[in-house]
Amino acid sequence: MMQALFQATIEFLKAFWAPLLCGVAIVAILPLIVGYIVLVERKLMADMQARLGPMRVGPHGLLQPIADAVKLLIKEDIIPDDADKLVFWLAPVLSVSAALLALAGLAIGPAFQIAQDINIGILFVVGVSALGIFGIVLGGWASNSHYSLMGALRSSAQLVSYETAAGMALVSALLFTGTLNIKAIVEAQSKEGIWFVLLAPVAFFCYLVASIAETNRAPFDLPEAESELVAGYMTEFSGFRWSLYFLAEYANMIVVASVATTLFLGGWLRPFAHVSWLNVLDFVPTLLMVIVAAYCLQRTPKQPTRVQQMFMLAVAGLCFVLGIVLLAPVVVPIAKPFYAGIHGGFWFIFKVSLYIYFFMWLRFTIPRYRFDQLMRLGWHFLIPLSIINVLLVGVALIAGAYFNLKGWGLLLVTTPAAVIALVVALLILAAEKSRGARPDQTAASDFYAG
Amino acid sequence: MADEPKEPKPPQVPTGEEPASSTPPVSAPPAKATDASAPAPPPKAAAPAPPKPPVVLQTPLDNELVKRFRAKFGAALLDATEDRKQAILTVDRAQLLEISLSLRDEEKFDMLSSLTAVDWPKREKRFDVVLELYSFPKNERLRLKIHAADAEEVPSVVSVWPSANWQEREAFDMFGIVFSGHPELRRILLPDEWQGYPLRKDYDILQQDTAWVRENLGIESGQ
Amino acid sequence: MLDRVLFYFFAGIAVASAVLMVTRRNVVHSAIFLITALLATAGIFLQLRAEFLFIVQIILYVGGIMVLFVFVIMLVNLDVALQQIQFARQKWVALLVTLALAGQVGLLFWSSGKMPGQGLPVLTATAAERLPLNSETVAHSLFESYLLPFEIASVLLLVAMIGAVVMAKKRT
Amino acid sequence: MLGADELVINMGPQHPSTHGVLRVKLKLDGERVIGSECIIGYLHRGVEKIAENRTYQQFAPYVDRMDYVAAVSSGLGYCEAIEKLLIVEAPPRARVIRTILTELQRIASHLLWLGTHALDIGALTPLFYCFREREEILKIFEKYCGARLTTHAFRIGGLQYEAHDTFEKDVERFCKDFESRIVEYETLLTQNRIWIGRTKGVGILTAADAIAFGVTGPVLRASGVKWDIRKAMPYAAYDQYKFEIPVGTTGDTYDRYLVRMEEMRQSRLICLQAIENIPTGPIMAKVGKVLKPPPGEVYHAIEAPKGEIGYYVVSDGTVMPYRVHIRPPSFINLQAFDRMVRGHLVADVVAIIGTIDIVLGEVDR
Repeated sequence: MMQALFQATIEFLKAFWAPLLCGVAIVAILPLIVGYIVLVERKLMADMQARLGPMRVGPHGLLQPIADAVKLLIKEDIIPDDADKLVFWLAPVLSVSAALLALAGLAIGPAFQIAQDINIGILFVVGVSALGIFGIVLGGWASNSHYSLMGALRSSAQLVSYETAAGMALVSALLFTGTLNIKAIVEAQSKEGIWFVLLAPVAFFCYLVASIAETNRAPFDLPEAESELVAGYMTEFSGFRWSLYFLAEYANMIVVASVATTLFLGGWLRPFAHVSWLNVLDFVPTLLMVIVAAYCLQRTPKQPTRVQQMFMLAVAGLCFVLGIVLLAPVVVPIAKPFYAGIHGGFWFIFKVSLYIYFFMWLRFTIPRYRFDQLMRLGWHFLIPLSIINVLLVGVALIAGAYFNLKGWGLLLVTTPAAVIALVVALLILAAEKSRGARPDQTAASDFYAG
Repeated sequence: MADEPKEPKPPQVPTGEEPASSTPPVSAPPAKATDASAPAPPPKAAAPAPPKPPVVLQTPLDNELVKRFRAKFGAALLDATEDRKQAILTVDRAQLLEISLSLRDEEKFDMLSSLTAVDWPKREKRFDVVLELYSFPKNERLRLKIHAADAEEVPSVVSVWPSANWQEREAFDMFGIVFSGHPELRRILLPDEWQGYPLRKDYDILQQDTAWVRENLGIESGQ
Repeated sequence: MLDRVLFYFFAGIAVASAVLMVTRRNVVHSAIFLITALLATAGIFLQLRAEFLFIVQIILYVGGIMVLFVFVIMLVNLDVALQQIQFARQKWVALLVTLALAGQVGLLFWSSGKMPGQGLPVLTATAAERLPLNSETVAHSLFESYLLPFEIASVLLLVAMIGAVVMAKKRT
Repeated sequence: MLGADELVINMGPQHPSTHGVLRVKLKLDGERVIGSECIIGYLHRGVEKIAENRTYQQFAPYVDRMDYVAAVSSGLGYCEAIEKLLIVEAPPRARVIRTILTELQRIASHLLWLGTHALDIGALTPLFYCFREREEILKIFEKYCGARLTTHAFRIGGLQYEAHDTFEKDVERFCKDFESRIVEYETLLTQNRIWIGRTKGVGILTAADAIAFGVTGPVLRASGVKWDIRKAMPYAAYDQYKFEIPVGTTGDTYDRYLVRMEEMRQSRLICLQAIENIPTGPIMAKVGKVLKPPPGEVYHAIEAPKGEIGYYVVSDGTVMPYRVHIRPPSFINLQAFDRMVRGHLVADVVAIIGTIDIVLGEVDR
């Protein structure tokens, strides 16, 4: 028996050593990445709000995430007296593991994917990341607090509602590829020479809105609306448990941004990947890195202490090295084979960052929806629109096949479809407006029912 | 002070503007006060403002509104004076509700700005309940006073001016004046278990403090 | 070998959590164990290289139905549910049904290979890389071989959905 | 738990958006409010009792601690009330400087309100913009009297300090900048669909209700009652300046927002008019070192940023007031909260608390 088990373990390790290693790497590195995303968010927020943001820990606050992580780890771990201990313990773990598991399905470049070539790629990512909702619901319930429970209920109602819209938006894009495999999806965009965001703009819009709602970001951050429900389902969590939720939230952001990038924004493809006269675009990554490095160098003498100056120099150096690495595959013939991997990774991360930047930008700019407004937006606007869009895209594809259109030519049929969807959207909005004109005190009362 | 010049705009002003506005320099109150001292006999010996002869600030009030009220309520209107050109009506406690209704509906004093009380422990009826009314159509204020002894209940005016609700609770909280007919007369600013009524003149704050310290900190005195 | 270990691993979890689900007093705990059982079943699907079934199991049962379950559980008052006696009067009925089911499954196993066309079909394993693509296979069988039953099922679901909406509307 | 008929939820006294230590007990049906009760007094310091044990001058700084975000306005009300009691009048120069500082304080108070109100509704950024401008006002205060928040800027009878050399220039520069800054806030909020959705039709208070509840200030004006003590019974130097009283129509949260935005503009205009011609002369009327007002009583109210702040002062001829009653606008306005909140959702509760613009220091005193 023991020998059999041992043998099985060896077999398992032999077959799966690479994904396992990647998994460990994800779990180890992701918190760091999330920490720096938070720092970037705070810096952006500060910039938009006419202030500086974190400046104390490290030059320009660059070590702030580490300080925060240490603080969270050594904080007192409080479990409320009447809480359901087991569930309280389980909930954050569920949340974070679902988010991390979903990351496994993503392809950061043609070379980097943990769950290689699974046939159900995009479904896997979407389905597994949706499991994180249990962490929220159970956490809210286990805290035994009204605020938490209301936050949890809001959250689950919101997630279930917007998942429908997001799924429908995904279907619209999947119609173009005919496969669920993530690599195949990107390759389809490469083959067509056009990103699906141009072919299915309405679907992209629907997914964008739904993904913000799914990750509980402003203006849909009701579950944790701090002005009403204190911190929603996280109210009673503190220290490390709380940071797990935090981690899950940002990991989820990465997941939805990656899905959108893969499906709509051409994944790891460079813009105009097959237009040879635009190959100069290959120098853009290097240029970006060099600019960042130059900025850091320029700031170095202004740092108050020697340590900070050294740190700034180190950052500049790192950026410079990255720039060289990005430059190498373009100019050095020997490094050519690494082109797809390195530049693919760069473009993918670049697009994901833009998507997340958009999230942050929204958060600092607009107020929060009220819960009934949010539900109405989901059920009365987004879901009908995305369903109609699926139909229209389907019709457009049939027409495209009939006229034998390819690539940019498909725009001839998809643009009218998008225009019709737009008209439908405006009609829905107008209808909503006339509905909203009368005070609907009753309509909102059963919004938990969806 | 500067708000007085604008007040006599409406002609039917019932507050004590008439004697004041007949004197020419409206914007110089010290001079005006000496003028006002001439026609009226001094009801009380006022503490003198340093360089000047005794000033009389409280004069009897006799205008349209007071006349109408005299006719309507008779003896219920105990006193009508004005102090520094602000009209004060002292009315009978028992008829407060009727007078309030009449003030609100007929005299258009539609807002109750403030309701409070003053404690005069040496008087027979120790409390003054003071209502500060304002009329939007006439743009004038009127002060209504009711005398009440320690155990006497004052009719609540919440039914007339809902804004009296919390203010009566506050008066109850601070003075222990019971307003009969108030929907929920509980302490509002102080904790429910508080002892005594702090704004009474005989309320010894030190004693309360010492008691609290003894009870909660277990030591003899905090002072 | 690995397959077998994985199978027993998932099966063990599934059975254990199914038992725990029935015996827990706290409804939310039961729900959690039900989720675990469903996830373990999904794991078995994956181990059988039925990826599509695996993800459908997760999306539909775990991500869809169980969320609504938990949702409803939170809306009802838990204290009332705790006071009610479990296994109210159906103990013997349940036992009977379980025995009957066990007998049936036993018969199935016993008859395998004894008679042609009866019992469990014995399949020969195909190498993983030569398996047909999962979702495509499911799609073909659903939309070609079994189109009519599929459509009937969809209509049935649609009717159920409309019925639910009508019932919910009537109440308010 | 939510399926039950009623759910009582406790908001505060430690809650991020009850603006201090307000505690609200909400009776909910689902997320809809069917009843509310405000529990106040957590910040009660017995200001009125303190007043009876301090001289008139000694008590003046205490009123700054009531509405600590609009201390100048409370101080002006108190000083003018005592001046009325003493029958003295501040010299013209003092009155004009008082007007300028009070209007700046109104802008500062409204800015704080706007920032926190927007934050309650989920807009993070306006708060920082508002604080940026508020900082400029506080700097002017600091230059004038050395304090930023609880300024104690005025004295009974006039002013303690002469305006500093750059006073006019500072105020003028602020007013010039502020014009475009208001536009900045408005681009973020006024036409924003979500903002409108969150504020329009929320917390409606009709004019009749507003008067009955004794509500004053911007809340009353948003309900359509054109009443402002600065116009109705001018004090300080308000009768010398031209300004409009903005009024709303429906009395909902959006109207209150618009009214306050317009009020800031008007205050800016008043400041600009006032600095153009500050009269010269003394800044202090002739009042003795020891104030012994003649016996009697006086009620004096001014238009504070939050509404009518009134002082009812009774003198018995001694150096200490016999009784000081303060009519705090926040306290009275908060009474209308229950009327405004019924039938709305929990999310609206914070919007409504924000829109009444309360300061708990003033509610509890």
